[in-house]
Amino acid sequence: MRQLPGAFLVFAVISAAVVGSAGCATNAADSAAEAAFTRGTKNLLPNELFDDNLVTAVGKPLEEPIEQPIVFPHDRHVQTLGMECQYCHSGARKGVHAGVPPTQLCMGCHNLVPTEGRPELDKLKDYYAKEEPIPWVKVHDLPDFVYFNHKRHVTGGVQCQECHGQVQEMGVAERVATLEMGWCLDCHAQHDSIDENYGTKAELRRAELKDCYTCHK
Amino acid sequence: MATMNRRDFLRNSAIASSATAVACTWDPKVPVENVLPYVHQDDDVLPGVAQYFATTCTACASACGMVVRVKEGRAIHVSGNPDNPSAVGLCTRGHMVLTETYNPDRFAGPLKAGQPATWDDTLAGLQQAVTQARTDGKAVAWLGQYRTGSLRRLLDELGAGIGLRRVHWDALGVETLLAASRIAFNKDVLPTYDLAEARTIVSFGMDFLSTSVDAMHMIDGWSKARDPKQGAFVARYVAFEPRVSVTSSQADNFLPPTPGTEALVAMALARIVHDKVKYSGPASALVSGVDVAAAVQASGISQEKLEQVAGWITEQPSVVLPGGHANASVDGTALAVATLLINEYAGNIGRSVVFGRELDLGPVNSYADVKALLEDARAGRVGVLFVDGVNPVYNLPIGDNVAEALAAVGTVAHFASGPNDSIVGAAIVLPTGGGLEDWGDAEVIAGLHSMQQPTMNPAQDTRSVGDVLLALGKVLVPAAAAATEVPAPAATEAAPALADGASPAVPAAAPAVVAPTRAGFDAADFGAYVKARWEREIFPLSGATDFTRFWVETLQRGGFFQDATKVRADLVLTTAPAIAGIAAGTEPALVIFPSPHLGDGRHANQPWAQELPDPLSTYSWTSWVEIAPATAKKLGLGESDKVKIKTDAGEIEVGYFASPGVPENVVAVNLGNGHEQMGRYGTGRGANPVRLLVSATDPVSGALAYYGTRATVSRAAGASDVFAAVGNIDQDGRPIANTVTVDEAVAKLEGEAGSIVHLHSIPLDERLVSQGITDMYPEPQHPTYRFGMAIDTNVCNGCMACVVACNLENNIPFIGPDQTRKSRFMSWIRMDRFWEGEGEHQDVRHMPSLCQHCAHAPCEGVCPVLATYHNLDGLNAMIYNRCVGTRYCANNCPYTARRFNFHTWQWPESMHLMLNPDVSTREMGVMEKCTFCVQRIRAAKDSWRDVGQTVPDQALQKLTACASACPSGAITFGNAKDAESTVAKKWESPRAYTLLGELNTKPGIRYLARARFSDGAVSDAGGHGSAPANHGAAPAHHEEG
Amino acid sequence: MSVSVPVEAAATVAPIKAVYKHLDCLVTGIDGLKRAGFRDIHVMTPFPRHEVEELIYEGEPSPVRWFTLMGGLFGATMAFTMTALMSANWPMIMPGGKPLVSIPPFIIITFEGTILWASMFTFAALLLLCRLPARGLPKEVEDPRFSNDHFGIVVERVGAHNAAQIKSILAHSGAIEVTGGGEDAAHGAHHG
Amino acid sequence: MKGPTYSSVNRDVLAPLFTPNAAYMGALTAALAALAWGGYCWAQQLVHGLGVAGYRPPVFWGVYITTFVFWVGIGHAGTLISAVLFLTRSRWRTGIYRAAEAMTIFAVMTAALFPAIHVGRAWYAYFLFPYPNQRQLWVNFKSPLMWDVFAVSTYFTVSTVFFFIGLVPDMAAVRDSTRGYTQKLYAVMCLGWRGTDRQWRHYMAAYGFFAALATPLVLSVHSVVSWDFAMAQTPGWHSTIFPPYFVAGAIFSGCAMVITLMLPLTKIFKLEDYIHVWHFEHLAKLCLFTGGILTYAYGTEYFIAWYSDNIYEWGTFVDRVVGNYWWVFATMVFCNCLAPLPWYFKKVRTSYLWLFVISILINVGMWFERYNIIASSLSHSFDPAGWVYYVPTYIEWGIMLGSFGWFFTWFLLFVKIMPSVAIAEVKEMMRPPLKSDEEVAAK
Repeated sequence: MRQLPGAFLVFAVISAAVVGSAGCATNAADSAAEAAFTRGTKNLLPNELFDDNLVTAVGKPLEEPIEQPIVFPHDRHVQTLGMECQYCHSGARKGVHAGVPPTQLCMGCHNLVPTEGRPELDKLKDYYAKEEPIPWVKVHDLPDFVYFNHKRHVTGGVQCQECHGQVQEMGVAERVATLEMGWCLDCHAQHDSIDENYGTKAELRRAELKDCYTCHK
Repeated sequence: MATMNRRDFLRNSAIASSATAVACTWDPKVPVENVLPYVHQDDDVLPGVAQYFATTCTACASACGMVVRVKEGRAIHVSGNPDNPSAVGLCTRGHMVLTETYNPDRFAGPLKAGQPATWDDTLAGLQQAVTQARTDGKAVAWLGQYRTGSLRRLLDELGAGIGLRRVHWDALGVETLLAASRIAFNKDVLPTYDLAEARTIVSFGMDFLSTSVDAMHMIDGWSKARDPKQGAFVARYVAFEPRVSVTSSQADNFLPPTPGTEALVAMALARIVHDKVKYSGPASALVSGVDVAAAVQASGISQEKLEQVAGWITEQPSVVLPGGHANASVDGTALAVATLLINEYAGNIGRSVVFGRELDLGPVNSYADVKALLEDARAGRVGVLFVDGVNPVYNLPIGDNVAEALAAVGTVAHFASGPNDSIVGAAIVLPTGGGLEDWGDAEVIAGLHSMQQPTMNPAQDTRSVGDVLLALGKVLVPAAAAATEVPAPAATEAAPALADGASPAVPAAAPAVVAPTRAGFDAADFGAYVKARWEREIFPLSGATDFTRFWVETLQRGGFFQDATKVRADLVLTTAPAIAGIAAGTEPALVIFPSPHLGDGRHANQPWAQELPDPLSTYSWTSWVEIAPATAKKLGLGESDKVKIKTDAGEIEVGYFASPGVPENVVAVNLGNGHEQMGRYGTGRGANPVRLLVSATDPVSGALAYYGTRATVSRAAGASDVFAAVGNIDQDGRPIANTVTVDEAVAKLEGEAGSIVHLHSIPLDERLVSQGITDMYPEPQHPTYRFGMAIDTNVCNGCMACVVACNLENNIPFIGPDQTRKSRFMSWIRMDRFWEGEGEHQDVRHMPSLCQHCAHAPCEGVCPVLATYHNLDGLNAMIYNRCVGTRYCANNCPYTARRFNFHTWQWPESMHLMLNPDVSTREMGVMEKCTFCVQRIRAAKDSWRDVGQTVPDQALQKLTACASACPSGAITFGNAKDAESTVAKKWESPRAYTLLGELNTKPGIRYLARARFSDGAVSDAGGHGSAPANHGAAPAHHEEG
Repeated sequence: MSVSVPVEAAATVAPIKAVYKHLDCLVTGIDGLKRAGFRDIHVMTPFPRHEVEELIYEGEPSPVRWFTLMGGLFGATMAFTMTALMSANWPMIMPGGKPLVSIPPFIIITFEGTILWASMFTFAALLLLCRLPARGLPKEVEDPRFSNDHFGIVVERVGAHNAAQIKSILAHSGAIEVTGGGEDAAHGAHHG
Repeated sequence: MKGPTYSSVNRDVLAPLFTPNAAYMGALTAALAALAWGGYCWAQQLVHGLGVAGYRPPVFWGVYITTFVFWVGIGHAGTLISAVLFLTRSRWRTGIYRAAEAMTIFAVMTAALFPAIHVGRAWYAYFLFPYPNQRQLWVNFKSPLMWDVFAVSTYFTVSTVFFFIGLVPDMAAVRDSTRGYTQKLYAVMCLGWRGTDRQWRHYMAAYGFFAALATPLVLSVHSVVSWDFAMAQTPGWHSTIFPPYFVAGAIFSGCAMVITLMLPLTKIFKLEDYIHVWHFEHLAKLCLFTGGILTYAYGTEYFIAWYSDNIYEWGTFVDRVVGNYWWVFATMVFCNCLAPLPWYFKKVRTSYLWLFVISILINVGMWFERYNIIASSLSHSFDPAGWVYYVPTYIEWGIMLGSFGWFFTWFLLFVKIMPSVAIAEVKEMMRPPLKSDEEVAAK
């Protein structure tokens, strides 16, 4: 008599399953006309549920090296040829984006460089001949809600390497920093250039740099 | 930028769209985002940095100056061109040029009978059809909008070459005004009205703050005339028109004559003015026969009132305006002539009614001409018909059987960028690039040569009208024929071919047309044609020596603008046109009024034009009828009831708005909706009021009478689809939109201390004040900037240009009619409309209500996650991706300025390209609100930091999208911490007040109260039972200096 | 709390268990044992009786209160420190011009922290002091009647030489059943 | 022997456990069905966004917050009965406190769902907790919602532990009357409770402290909930009277809910020997008292709104009576102010039927009170341009129904798994069996 009947438990489990499955079934609550304006696309198992917030409390692991359409050797261009970063990434000092050079700029030199035994150069010339942009894969991809201005950092005296690592020693560029908010804040809270550039107003500048609107758009 | 091809455009788009991926969230597990470089990068292109192009707006015939902001090859914003004297800001319809470009229903290429075709085939077919028509002796006709500048010239040339029968017609056209100008001055151009000069503005219906031609220019004058600071006076505005329109809602005295008696009233007024000033000029005899008593009797406007108005007209500099509703009756021209007479008697001609900046809209034909053309078409006498940007099926009365007439034409070719009601059957579509992609120019206002340049590469396979005409001309116009000098006056050349009865009474003035040359057709494309014409005709006017330099400067400034002097024209009038009076009847007279956003209906497929609430009814996405509240009561109408309007021509069923500004003998329906075929946003919404017209015309000008058809109103079955964006008709006695009397405003000039706004304020404890304590907590410190805004409600007429500019700048989604009906507007600016008065003193108060950026913001304290906070620059910041969506902030905002994303709103695929990459798009569940365009602030600070300076006032005044769009300059932005800034000075204006100041939220926006004449002013702004001792004794705010 | 009574180092027998039906008999039994110096006892009741507590602990209050106090103090300190430090961690202009560390709202958090931690400490004290989950109890205390309608006494660590005396005290106090205490007493149940 | 004995207490109280009959299964099925529908509606909302609810800006809060406050309020009576009446040594508490306390726990569990349901991005609801993160971000301790987070979670934790402590001796009793794995299960749950002198000694001390801690807690929780409104400056919310008014209302609705729940429970499980009409009478009196406070508070609100001469405040209060929400106001006044008045008559408050009917009316009325505060204030705020009429959609009603399903599922499971009357405390109240009594009786 004093036993939980098995049927009772089974019933409870089944009912719970019904709750769950009924909840997963979707049925557009909006009229079809409304759906043109409202978009019901929230996946019930969104990545947001496993968003970086909790994970990155201990630091998100950096992803594996990225495969680029052309294996571009940064080290050779910088170390062997002695090129400056901003020869190609010329927007870094002038604008928001550092920019990837137009193929035309590559061809400025590579017109003269023989392609024999250099399959990557063939690809480059191929893209140029076809008038197609080279589909570089973003290595440093900030979220769309972040405003990052290269100009302010570069003209303020932040070295490229502080964020991008020793690119001059890399072949294909790799990401070395997490690019997380906390990582950004480390410098925004204290960076030598703040004192150097702002002197007596450094304290104010530090406060400004911690203003959410400095980076969030 | 002209050298970029279509592929470049797509490439650019790809860069930008990757930066604009739609979500607030970042999923680190999706790493593959490409960064696509240019293959060839122009020197002036820097990804991430905006470019600006000065060009010309093509949304209506006014051709105002416009600046287009382009980022990564995509036009993303438009605003007024400050270098172009034609306008200060840009109206709502002007902003639709942008959505038109990215409209998902835009034609991707030429169509024939709905099937895609190639340009080569299409043009070859057209050339053949034209040749065939001419061989068969049929007309090659052109039915199109008003065209000026190079296109007008090209049409002249082509017309001369192939015998084109042209009819230039605009549904909101100026036929009556032009007819009056021809009769009165023997001039084929329109005078301009300089409102800034006037201290009394009397309008017989002109929609000069909204839809009339040159409205932007007149708004500028209006705002000067209304600003007490400008000349220590406020101009009085008297409106004689059948209903309160967006414009006449600003009237100090609203005097609706009995429908059909407007011209009588005008003549009576002319007579009184004539007598008052003891006019003795040659035009004196014209009013000798006017019976004032009869006019008083017929119109229901008392003689005393007329005398009073005449007094205002004569005692001070004044201006009397014709146009709009009242003018669109069978007496349109008579009324327009009468207003010119008043102006003459009052001495306004040459002072406030002037030539020298006259309006020349190119060849202007009347509705009667259109009818005649259609008559010929129906009779099979038209072989080819080009339709250029007009929609005759929609805009012409049903009795005209337009569709049938079009079907009888051998080949109909439409120049259009998107679908409209007239593109039916086997019609050919020649898709145009619209205002942002095509070359062109315009010279609507004399001396203002406005340049239209491509701001981006064509997103679709389109060609400009000019390019098509050039292509046709190259083949069709024989070199020898065109090479001979053909002095073909454009406006009249079609006239001999017209059926009898069209425009008989209009004496045709011979326009000065430079003879065409064959060389025009040799131009490589229309851009080259334009450039060649400028070099030939406009460059010599500049007095410059280097054309290349002149050309570059022209492109930079958006045109070449000559100075002008006011020119007086003498009245040549001998007899005034007869006044017929509209059909008598006991039923109310129907008024069809243009929507300020949809215009004549051409913008109906622009989602923003649909979604912007009407400034008066605050309805959107549909049509409605405005009836008097008494009529609604009489019919026993419930809030969601439908109304049936029936005339001899037809009937429609729409929702209603019980407008206090509509007399019982008038019903008014908005034009613009009720399309049968207008793309996804425009089709099947509301009803087409033109269907109610019996195609009556003004016999003098041949204009269609939009006003005067007798209509019966009854209750219809079913629920209406109207929804008011503003919850209450008035402000329920609350001091939200406040007024001061003109006497007070003029007596206390700007800069003098003390407020003249009567507000309830709680007196502070003297003991605390003496210790310097006025607040429990101190005002936050703003070390560098305190961004603030001043909004002068005195010149705000609720046109909503600020709203749409904000929407486009800040990626605010449109939400569609269903969500609109749930009040879920996303626009950060809500245009409050409080209808405080009735009868003669309507007192409609418009007030843009947006985030007030309070220093003591109620929203900030209650956010549990600090997603909103006050920043060092005085901005009330909102960080979207921190927001959980508790909505507490929105509940606690006394200004209800916060908007919530109830869904992840959707832009159609092509409209993604319109999004501003500097602003996040927001996903469902996130709160948002006005940021004072923080992205623009950020960019300005960034630029000025490069030179080590703070942003100067000059760069801030019009920084925000709303401020830069406002045509009347009502919105001023700036750094209020800088005492020398414009905004700081406006903050100290005697008319300044903070909204709900007694809550001590210390807003970053101050409103400048409206000045009203004391004969119509509400005695107490607040209507609050507070002790009079508090009134005016202390301002409601105790902020820092 | 069981008080350790000096018991001769002699061999102990199994604990003695007495079952009562009447409360007054139980009290008599406890009193008898106490007078005889046998204080290593467990008294089982289905519900709390103050008589029993009074007899055994002579009014000495339970030390739970110190735990509660400590918990409260800990909670208050922790909650206030937490709120203050977390607020000060990112200085920003606070809404309405209130100070960064603003006492009135923080008092609410502090109050909740106080209650929370005082409760948690009290609960911990309960488990700790009652030695729950149960440890160190003789098997004899396990009797379903004790949670129903009977009372019981279990005398632990009974020296073989005392068993008879204890059983006698219990039996005479009115126990309905006395068991345990070794072989010699195996059948000493006294029914009364 | 007359009246219940110790063993009959065990027998009667434990009798309903474990063996479900058809009626019980039917009730559970109904509760689970309601829960399933609520889950479905919530899933709709998660997928499509909050737009599926009837929100009509500026009414940004509606049925969810109303129901949240309703459930938090329901919870209060349980704590009041178990803690406050324990401290005041009210004898009538013993029979009903267990079920009332269970009601508290489940009501708070139900209420705690609603913040997650109502936020726009439920998947980020964990932002509301101050957890260490790489972003160096913390929460805003000045926000009333943050106080809510702390108050409700503290309340839930403390109530649950309090409930559990009370259950320990009784679960030992269940253990002692079962066999097999059930017995083992309860042996674990009761932590090996044996009712020794040492255990009872610390138990009683701890229990007393819990009661003493829960009492201010219960007052604070609903005060904090009331501050969600009172701290805002929306007219109709911004009022210092809210904390006492809300606490009184919470006890009012909670006591009514106890009556609503316990009456059928008593009848169905034949617990009349332990839960008398006398208990219900006391509850009814408590309702009358708190209902009186509530009525007074309503009056005060109106008086202050009028006396303050604040047009916004007064406008909102007038709108409540004559505006779109007049029917909500009328329901509220009828159910909360008028409906309980018949309880002044002993005949009514001792009638099971009338007790039940009026208690349900009070529950309805108290839900509408919160709805009245939230919806009517927001829909008639400062700026007349933002005056709207908010009507909930089926999604909101569905989720509200689901909340009842959730609550009753737990409650029904509770009555089958745990003794719904406190065995030990009922026995405590009984005269203990004494030999001397029997001897006297024998004479």
